[in-house]
Amino acid sequence: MLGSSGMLLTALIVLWRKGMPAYITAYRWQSWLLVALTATIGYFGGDRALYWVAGLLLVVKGIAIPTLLREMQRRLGIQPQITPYVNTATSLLTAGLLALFAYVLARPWVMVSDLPTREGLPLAMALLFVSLFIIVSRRKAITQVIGFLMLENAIALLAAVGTYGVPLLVEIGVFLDALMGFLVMQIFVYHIHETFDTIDVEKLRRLKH
Amino acid sequence: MIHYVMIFVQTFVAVALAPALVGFIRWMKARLQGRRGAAPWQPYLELWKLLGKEAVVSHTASWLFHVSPFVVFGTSVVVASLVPLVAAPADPLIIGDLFAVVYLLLLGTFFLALAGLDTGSPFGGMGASREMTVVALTEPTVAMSIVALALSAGSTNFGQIIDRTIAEPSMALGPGHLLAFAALFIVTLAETGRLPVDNPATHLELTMIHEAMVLEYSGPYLALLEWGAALKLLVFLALAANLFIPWGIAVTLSPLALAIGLVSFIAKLAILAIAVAVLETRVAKLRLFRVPELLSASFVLALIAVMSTFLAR
Amino acid sequence: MNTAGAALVLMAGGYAAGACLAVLAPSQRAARFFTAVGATVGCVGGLIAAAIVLASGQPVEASFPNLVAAAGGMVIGLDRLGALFLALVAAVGFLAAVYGVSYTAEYENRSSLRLFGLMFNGFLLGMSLVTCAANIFTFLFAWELMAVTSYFLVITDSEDADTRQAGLWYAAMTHFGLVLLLPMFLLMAPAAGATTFADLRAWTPTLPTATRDAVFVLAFFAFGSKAGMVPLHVWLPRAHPAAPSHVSALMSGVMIKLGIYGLVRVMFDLMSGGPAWWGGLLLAVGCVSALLGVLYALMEHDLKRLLAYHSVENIGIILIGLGAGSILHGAGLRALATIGVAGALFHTLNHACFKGLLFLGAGSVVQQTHTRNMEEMGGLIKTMPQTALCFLVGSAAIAALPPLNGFASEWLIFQSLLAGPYIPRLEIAVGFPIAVGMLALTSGLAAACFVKAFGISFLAMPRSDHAAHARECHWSMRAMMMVLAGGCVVLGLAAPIVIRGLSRVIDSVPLWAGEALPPSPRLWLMVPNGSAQVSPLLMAVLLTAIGLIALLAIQVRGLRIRPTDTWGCGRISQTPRMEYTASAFAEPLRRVFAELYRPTEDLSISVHPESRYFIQSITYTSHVVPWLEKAFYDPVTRGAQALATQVRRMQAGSVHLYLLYVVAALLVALASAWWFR
Amino acid sequence: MVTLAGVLLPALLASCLAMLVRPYRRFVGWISLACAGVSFAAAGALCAEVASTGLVGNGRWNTGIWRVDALSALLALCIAFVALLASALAPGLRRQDHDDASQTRRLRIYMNAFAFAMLMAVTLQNVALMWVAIEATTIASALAIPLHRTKASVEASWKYLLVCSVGIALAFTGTILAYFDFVATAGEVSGSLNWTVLRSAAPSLHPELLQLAFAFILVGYGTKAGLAPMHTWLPDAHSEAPSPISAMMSGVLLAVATYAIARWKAVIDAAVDPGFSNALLIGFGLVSVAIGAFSLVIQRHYKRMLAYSSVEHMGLVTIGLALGPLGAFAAWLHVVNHALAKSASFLLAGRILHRYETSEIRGVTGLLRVMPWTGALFATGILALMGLPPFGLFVSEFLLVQAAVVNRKLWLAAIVLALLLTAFISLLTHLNRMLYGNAPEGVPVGEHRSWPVVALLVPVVLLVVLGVTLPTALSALIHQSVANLVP
Repeated sequence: MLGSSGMLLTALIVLWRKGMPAYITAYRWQSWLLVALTATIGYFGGDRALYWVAGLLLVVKGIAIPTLLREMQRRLGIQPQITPYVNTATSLLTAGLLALFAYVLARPWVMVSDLPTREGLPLAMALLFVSLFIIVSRRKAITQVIGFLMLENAIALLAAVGTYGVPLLVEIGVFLDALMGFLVMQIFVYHIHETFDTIDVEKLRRLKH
Repeated sequence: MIHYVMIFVQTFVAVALAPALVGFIRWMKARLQGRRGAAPWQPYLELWKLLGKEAVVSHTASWLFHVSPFVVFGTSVVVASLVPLVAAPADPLIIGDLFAVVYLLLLGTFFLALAGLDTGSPFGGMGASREMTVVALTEPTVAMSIVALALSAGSTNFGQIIDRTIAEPSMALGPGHLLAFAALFIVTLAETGRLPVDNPATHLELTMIHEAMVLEYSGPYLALLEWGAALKLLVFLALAANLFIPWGIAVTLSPLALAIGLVSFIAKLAILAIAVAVLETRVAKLRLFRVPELLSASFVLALIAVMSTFLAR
Repeated sequence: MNTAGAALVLMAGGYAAGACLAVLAPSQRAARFFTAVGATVGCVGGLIAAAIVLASGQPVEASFPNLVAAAGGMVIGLDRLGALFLALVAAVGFLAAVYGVSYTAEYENRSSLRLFGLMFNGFLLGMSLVTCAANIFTFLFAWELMAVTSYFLVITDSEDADTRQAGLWYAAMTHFGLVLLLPMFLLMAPAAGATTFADLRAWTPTLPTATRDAVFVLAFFAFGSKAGMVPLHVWLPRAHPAAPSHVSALMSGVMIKLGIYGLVRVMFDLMSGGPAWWGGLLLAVGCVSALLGVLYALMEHDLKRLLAYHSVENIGIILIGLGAGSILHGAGLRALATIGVAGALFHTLNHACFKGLLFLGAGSVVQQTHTRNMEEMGGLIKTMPQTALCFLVGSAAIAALPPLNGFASEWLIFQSLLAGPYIPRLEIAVGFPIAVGMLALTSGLAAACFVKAFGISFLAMPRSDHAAHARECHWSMRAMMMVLAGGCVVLGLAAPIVIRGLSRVIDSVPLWAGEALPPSPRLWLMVPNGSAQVSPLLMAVLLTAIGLIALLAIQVRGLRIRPTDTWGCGRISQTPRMEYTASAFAEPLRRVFAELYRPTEDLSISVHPESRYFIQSITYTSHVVPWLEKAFYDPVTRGAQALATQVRRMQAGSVHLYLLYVVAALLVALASAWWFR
Repeated sequence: MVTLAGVLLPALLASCLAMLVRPYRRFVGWISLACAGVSFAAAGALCAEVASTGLVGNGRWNTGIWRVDALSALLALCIAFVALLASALAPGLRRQDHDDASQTRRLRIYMNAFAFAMLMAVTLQNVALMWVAIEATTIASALAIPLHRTKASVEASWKYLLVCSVGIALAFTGTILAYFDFVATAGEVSGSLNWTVLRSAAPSLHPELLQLAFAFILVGYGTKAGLAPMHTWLPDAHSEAPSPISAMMSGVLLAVATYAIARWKAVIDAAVDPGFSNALLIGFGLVSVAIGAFSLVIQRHYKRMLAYSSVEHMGLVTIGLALGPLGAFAAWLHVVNHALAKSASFLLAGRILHRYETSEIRGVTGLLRVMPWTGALFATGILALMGLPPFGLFVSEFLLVQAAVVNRKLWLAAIVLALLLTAFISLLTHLNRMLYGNAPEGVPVGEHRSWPVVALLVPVVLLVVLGVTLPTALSALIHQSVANLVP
């Protein structure tokens, strides 16, 4: 419960702050929270598999990806500030609305489930929507990547609090995919930087109609 | 069998009478205009003279130019043989009905117009174009008056129409009948190239229609064409006369009836001829592009005729 | 496997062989011959099959359930009605194929005759299959096969941009037809499994009225678009001139008739007739098509476009006959109804005959003069006498002049229209006299139009060097034209016999069963109630007799002929520029119907600089505005364009926008899930 | 099981081989071609096996990882075929196509990986793993797009990657939700993510929750299937990718995503009144057909034209899925036909692009004169895509309309037909522009009968066969798969 709200908070931070490092920090915190959450759920739920999952999360999302992000940022160098489509105040407001929507949407599930963690569901949903919002509203490629990573976190959170985690096999597959996806995205961010020497995705408008 | 003999005879009579009819109209007009005028049998002399002359034919003309006069004459004669003139036998299998008449005449006009174009003279083309325009625009009127007649008689066969009209005199005086008659009369003037549509007495006017087409013809060909035209006029007048005022026509083949039929036929023709002559002296020729208005007027007449017969049923 | 079946197999085999051989032909020249060989064999097969069925009345039936089983399999069933049209396809197909051998010679260096051969045989196969199809899928398959192949035939001369445009119009209209046909047929089907015509026939009576009406309207417009009735006629005046002439002959002579076939099949056979307004619609649209068709034809100086517009006119006349027939039938006047339908079917045959003839004739002329513009022809009657004679016969026939075939069929249609007054319901009955008037006007105008067509292009002096150097076309082409010309005459003189045959065909349709015409005397066409009769044969005999008599009479006094120049107000020499032109010929009628044509005129006179009394040049141009087409088609195309531009905006190139679409779609889906519970 | 391995492994092997051998050698290409052949043959065998036994898989019917029923086999066959065609026509086989080796190598790696991922996606029975496989297809194909690193290709690949990843993530959310529902009611069960288990358990699940889940899944996989308005990545990716890749993407990838939707639909329908899923499918389908058709009207690039026509056809398939058994039959038949026609067209478009060096329709004139064979085949492909006989798509579209009419959805039939008419006219217009006229200067005229042409003749011939005969074996297979989906 606390953990999931914390994760939502980190997402809001991203909306609030502007600098790239802040984003990355926020993401790292979010991932660690996720790890902690999974572990605790594993502890209370007495599900050994979740420890493994938590470990994987720690390795992949808590350590590997943030490091890579830092690396990426270092290589791209200092990017000019790009004001997003929606300014901070409105973004936060929208986020609030999305959270509200998430609550409305998730009510029936809360009814359905009898797990102690079910209160986390709406928050996970909210996180999902907020990260979608981040992807849509932020203009830098790298920011979009972070948004996407948060989206994945949100799904992982959903899985954790909703179902005490999906089967291990699936988790592994998902992790691999996540990692691969991230790596590919990273490559493409480099591509964009090389070919367009900017990472402002709005410059990518030659393909139309 | 006797029927066919009779038809043959009356056709012969018609062919013989036709020039006289034209001559009579000319004579009448002259009189009305205060001239002495040529004798009514003048056309016979002209035809005889023409038949004797050599035909002058243009280099550019093709075989069609030579064929057309025969087609025109032939159609007129065939039509004459279809139309009841002196006698209207009821039962036999006649060769054609009213539609056949209309389309046979169209056939004649078709070839005449082609002949007009054949020599490549601008006059011929002019005449052909105008003639076809007028004919095309008269078709619906003719068809409509046919409908009007067929409505009352329930048939397009002359015999039945005439029988029916004789049987019910009241019908002949009905509005439908009279209007149809008027319409058909206008059509007659248009089809046979009389005033106010065309002036049969002129050559080399830019307003002419029929004469422009036959301008290149001479000699025997011209004779055939003239004769055919005269026959056409006679047939139309006969139609107007016998279909709308059938009394006097012979329904049986007794000599007396035939005699009466002949006399009454000539009388009717004379009356109509006088009417035409009077009209031609009274009215001036219409501008070519006013003609469609006249024809549409006649069409409206026919339409009203049909409708009134409808509602009168 | 009976004889007729074998003949059908021969037909299909012939076409298939022709297609394959043409594709594999070693040279273009060989391709030309292979095309014709396959086509002729196929046509012979088709003729045999049709003849057997027409004679015996025993339908040929075969089904191949394993071909495309999911869609109901292929089912073949050839009854008398179908056989009539199959005979049409095969006969005209045969002549066109033979004609094509030497006609396509000039295409050898321009376009691939291998492709042409493939498409030509495919076209014939498609048309023949349409008449044999006995379930929905087979019919549509054949129908589309016909459409696709004919599209490629139309754009044979594909280097010309106008031709491609014409092909596009054609394809669009014909596909529009299919779009209507598909639901039309499926509405009649009782279940997904039962799609044979027999099932449909059994099921349609149980349909609710609304559905029946829907089916009729769909069928009317679908088949109408193929038949080329106003306002769906736009493709004819474009496609027919563009196509090679023997293809135009096939399309105009046969293919558009298959639209009539479909209409008859669905309306009278499958749906077994309907309320009076169905016939009324046919009658009204028929009248409009006939009149507009001929009126637009009058303004055309492109010989083949003129003929194309006349196809519209004749389709109109056929529709009038069908409409009158169905109304009268509904009113219980079954004998008279049969007259109307017989007239319509007879006119279908006749039109195939003389329109095929005219297109072949036009083809020979175009091949010789290398132009379709009548203003540049003239004098051809001297250089191509036989072609001219054939064309003249065709012109007279299409102008419904006795004693040729056009007259006979129009006479029958007139008679059925004259039966209008017997209809008890006045509001329907009044329509008939008006139809009579319009039909009469149509035939009058048609006569005028063909005086123009024949007179300007064949008579007087050549109007261009091409025309002056024209030579008579190849004998094979002439022979085919002769055959068709003979057909026009024979069909006209033997009309009573033909009608007797047609009445058997009509009798084979359940709706009209037991309504065969009473046997009339051999030489006469008669209305059953004996109210009118006509005998084309006797007319012809009389006409010739009198003509000969007159000739003899003149010969008695000796007919001497002196050739001179044309007399022209003392002009020294006569030049073609003094001849009456086609536009001048049509001028009076253009004035009369100015309301319809909305002609745009442009007269520019340049005078001599010294004195304005000396004219240097006068150029006069006039165009007829097809406002009808504009009114119907411009809004549609403009609307589509506008929509398209709107849709293009969606793909703006911004990835954020795209993601926004995804999110929006998600929200919509969620909302719908919400709303659905 | 062996045959299944025969289907899956070769692609994997080929991919690894291409990865190991550097720089690229031509034998790699030939070996991967052979592998594709093997896997195609195996897929055929698989179809036969399924047709006879009804089911192929490991473990018990609902616990194993792999489970191949008629539908999977059908799609596997399509995928294998298109992959075979693609690898036969991809660069790297002949001496004369001298692209640089590294590009060819990368292409070969990604292509085979792509094929492998798709084959996995249709043969796995665990919905989550299926998701993993489909995500893998995104990665593999996205990597393959910017082979020649032009701005356009990079842009296209970025858009493709981002949009599809987001979409697919949504699909996973839906999966999780459904699983959550399942766990909440039935508790932890082995193989509980197998769609067979889900479907059998579905009636006891909560409809509201499943509806929401389906909303996520439809939008998610719909993004991958190119349903409007999530289709936006499709024209970019398809037009920029190397032709073999676009052929595979347009021919089968979209179908694989549709497959996922169909599987889930079967689950949802067991719990919720089918009206719900049908309504959603018809909605998205109609929008796709409409947008596809109208995007064709004013179109400047022929590869984008083909891409939009894919959107349109996927819309048709989606609509078909919502129209009961007959509709489903039509839909899967349409998938098969479309796979053939579209892959062939894309590969031909690749040849045209190679010759004319422009992707603009305006730039391509006199195609029939410049490349008679390619031009003729291309025209045939487009005609097939227009749904004209004697090609297969005519049959499937006929059946589709029939399904709509049988389901008393006349309005649907009317709209679809009108849109098809629009698409027909615009496609024909563009085709006319390309085929005729004079060749632009600088473009060499003439083409010899090379074996790629022969290879491309195969799908065209198959299309005609499907259109004229529709072999009973195939229709039986499709009937079976429809029966599996619609219990």
